[in-house]
Amino acid sequence: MSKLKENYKDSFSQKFSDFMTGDLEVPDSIHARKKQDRVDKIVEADQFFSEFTTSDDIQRRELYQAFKHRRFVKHANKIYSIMSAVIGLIIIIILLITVAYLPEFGNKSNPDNNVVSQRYIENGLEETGAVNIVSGMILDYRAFDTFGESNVLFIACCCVLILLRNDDDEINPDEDVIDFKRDIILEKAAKFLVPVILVFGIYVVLNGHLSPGGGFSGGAIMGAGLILFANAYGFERMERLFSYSTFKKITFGALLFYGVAKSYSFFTGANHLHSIIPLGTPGAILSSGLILYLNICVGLVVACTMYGFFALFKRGRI
Amino acid sequence: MPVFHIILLGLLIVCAIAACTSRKLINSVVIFMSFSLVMCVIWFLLESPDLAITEAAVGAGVTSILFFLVLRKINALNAYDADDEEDEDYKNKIIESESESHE
Amino acid sequence: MEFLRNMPFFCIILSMVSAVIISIMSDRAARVFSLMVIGAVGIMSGLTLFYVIWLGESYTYYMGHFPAPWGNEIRVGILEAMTAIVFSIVMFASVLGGAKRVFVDVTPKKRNLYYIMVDLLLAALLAMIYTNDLFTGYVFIEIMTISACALIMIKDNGHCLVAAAKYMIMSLIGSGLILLGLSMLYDLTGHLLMSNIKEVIELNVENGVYQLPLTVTVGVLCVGIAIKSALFPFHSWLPDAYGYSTATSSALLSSLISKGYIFLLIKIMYRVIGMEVIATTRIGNVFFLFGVAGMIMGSVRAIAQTDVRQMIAYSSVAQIGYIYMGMGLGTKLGMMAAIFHIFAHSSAKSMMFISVDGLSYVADDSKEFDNLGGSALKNPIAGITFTVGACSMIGIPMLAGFIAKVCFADAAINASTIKLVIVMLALAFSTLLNAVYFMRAIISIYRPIRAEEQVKMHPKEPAFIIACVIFVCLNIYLGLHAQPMLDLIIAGIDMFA
Amino acid sequence: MFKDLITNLFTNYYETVAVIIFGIGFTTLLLNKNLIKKIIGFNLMDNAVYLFLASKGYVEGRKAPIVVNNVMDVNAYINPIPAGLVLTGIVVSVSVTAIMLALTVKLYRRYHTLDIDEIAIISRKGGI
Repeated sequence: MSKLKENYKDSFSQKFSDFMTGDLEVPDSIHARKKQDRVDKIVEADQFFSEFTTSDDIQRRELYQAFKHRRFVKHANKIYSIMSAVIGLIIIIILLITVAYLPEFGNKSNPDNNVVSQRYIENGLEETGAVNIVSGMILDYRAFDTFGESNVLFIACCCVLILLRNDDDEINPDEDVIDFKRDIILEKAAKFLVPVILVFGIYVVLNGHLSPGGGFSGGAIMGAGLILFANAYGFERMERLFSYSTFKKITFGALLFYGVAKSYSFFTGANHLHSIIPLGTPGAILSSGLILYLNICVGLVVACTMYGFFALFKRGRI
Repeated sequence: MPVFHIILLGLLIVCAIAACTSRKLINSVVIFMSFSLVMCVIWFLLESPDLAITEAAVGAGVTSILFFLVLRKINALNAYDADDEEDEDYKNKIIESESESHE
Repeated sequence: MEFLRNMPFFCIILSMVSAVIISIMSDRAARVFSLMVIGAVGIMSGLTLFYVIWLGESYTYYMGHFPAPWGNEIRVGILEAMTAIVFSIVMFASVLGGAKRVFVDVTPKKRNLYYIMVDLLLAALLAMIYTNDLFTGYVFIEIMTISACALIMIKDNGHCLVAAAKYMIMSLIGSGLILLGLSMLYDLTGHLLMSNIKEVIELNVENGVYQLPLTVTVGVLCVGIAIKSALFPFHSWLPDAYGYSTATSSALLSSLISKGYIFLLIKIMYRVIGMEVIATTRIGNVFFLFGVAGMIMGSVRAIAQTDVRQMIAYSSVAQIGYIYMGMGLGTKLGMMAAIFHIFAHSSAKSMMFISVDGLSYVADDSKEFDNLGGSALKNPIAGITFTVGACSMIGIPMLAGFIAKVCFADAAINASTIKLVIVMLALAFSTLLNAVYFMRAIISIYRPIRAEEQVKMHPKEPAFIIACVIFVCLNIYLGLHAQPMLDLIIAGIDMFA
Repeated sequence: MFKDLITNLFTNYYETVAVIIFGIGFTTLLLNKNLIKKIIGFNLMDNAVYLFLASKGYVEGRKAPIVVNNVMDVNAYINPIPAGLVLTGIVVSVSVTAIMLALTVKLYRRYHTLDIDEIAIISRKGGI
């Protein structure tokens, strides 16, 4: 055991965690100076972000510690943890008893294999034109849910924007530059991987009605590709391809198109009007009415949102 | 009852308990990532390839990236999360001072 | 005339699309635009109510090309349309009255995001009111939770962030339980549409199968929604969230968000599970007990507060207790009283939050009672509005709260004897407590101004005055013209079944 | 009675596991004071419900709901509804996770701790 502990500094997990924290030893003096600069600036930024000075902070922590070790509070905490563990156990037991009386797993005569799924499977291809029945279901039969879902993404992005956006651009104008270290391995890998990932994402989006996948999964893959690119080449280079205004335009356009297209479809459906959108031949790429376009919209929104989350967490702006 | 399913489900429970009880935050997050991967295989076994692709891209991909970024922001990649030693010292001090005041 | 049946759909789509459009607007344009949207939604809901009354029955509206069990659907009845009207009026006045404060509290780049949240909140409320599909309900519950969280935390100070975190954690527990209940319900019935689920449940109850899972499912769903709407033991997140966020947010949170969940719960009770099954599960008694406990405890905690907004927040806990008590009575009259109290409370509570904002403005942004002395004389309009709201909450005749309390008492007479005694005692005691803390607040804001104090008058803001006038009119209307409203509510409940 | 219960639990083994994970996640969300752990607990809880829901759609011996060779028979494919619902649910839980993480970062910047109780007490006593 002791031997293991001695070698811990050279172990893989230590290196991995060093890599994640950015504490790799840099022999080059220039690099060392750059690192010092970076640390200084980050400390500055941290000081800006922390709302009170360090002495205040210590005082408050002591206040909390004193509070925490009062006898009453200690007992209350103990009772609370025991209570919640007991509640958790009770919930597990109640639910287990319930599960025992639920319909059997994998049985085809269960209540949920009823007329609803029957029509989805038997007529889905004719009515929606989508080979992938799940896609047809979420984007045509139950499209209102999915519209709500894309709004959830939109509102989540706005929320993260509210929380993490730096309002003052002057405070740390180039945090992304200082936070960015060139890594030759990552760069080379990204050079090969990013195009492949992006093309695969686009493929998944475009084939959403024909094969597994669809707007959401494809968009997430594309977002992952963008994140990899930004990690390898830095935000400065990323901004040439994808700036905040691009982000805003794409999200706005895609969501607006989604909203208008779906409103048209809802309106004609509810008033029993004939919809002018053709379904096309099942199996072809340009088929299944609106589903392809909606998939593209969802894919764009998801890709932008995922990249936006990353950028906001990393440097406070998109 | 297919054995492979049972093994995966057992792994799922182990991952869930380990992610919740591990003392180091980074371990929790990594274990949670593996939870997502196991889920991904289970989606395939349940004949839902759509979910498998989504889970792989989102659960094991983007969510984990976000978790790591946050851990980095809060400098928790090396630190233990629960009560640290400082805390213990402080507690002893408080107890001492209390007993003094009683005397 | 036939065209009017599209109105609910237009309301929902308009508020959702407008949220997207606001994202590229400047802050002033966003404010005007979102006010216009809320106003339009109010007018369209009025037309919907007119159409439903003309039609004499409820109708369903396809969201897509496919009929009932296959596609999504919304359902429009009298109660839905009425709720939409009241909610949009309250929302309009809250956004109008607190606009100045939003301008102060929110940094310039985030102001239009605030109005995105308001619009999406409206969309989620409308969709939850009108929906006929449980899963749609879940998706919009999530939108509502997220937008509520954003409304709390947009004011960038520590209290709000902590309140938002607490709110989010409680809400996550709630939505987890709701999702679990929903999937168990899907498992038992194979449907997601409310009316179809009810049919299958009735069949199951007749055949005596799946009794235990059904009871557990109802319990899980109800507990999930109760957590989200801050029923008494789950209210820990509420005082901070209501007490520290910006005035409009507090008004919207207290008057609309918790009420939206309660409305969905009523809908689930009537249209998904069915009142007969609810009666056999005895979940009503649980609601009744926790509601009564909330009434008393909320008022007691409110008396102990020195901060006026915290006091109003704890009073909200008590008022939510009233609503659950009415639902727990298990009779139609009890439900009617609960629904009327939803309207009365949402019109009075948002009014108080907005007017307290005007009062604390003249007291140098302090919310302590000691510093608020004389503020009603410096800002008479806010003072009058606050007084009307407080009187309504206490139950002074001619105001909405009085009618609600009379309805509760009336409903209790028709219930069992034990419940009658409990309701009467709880109502009397709670009214007494209400009177104590609201009277203290009113007396302290009307304390004469001392000579040495410098007088900081409130500037004349047309928006604030209009909002106050709308609120006062709504309250007095609900108080004086209650009988037609009650008749409509009864008709609406009949349409539910 | 008890034996029946156990047998049924083994028949519904997917649901059993899902419910146990739900309980673990629920307890973590309630019990653990660390915000990151709470987020992980919430994710476990949601994933458990998705597992529950998806296992409901599964039918022994049927294939994934993608039409192959124009076979449109009910007995060929599993129930597509749970898959669609879970897909929607995953999006929701990712969004909520991102928001909670952002909130965590923000709270950490202000209070330099992840313990929600500590944060609450500092904010109440310290007046920030």
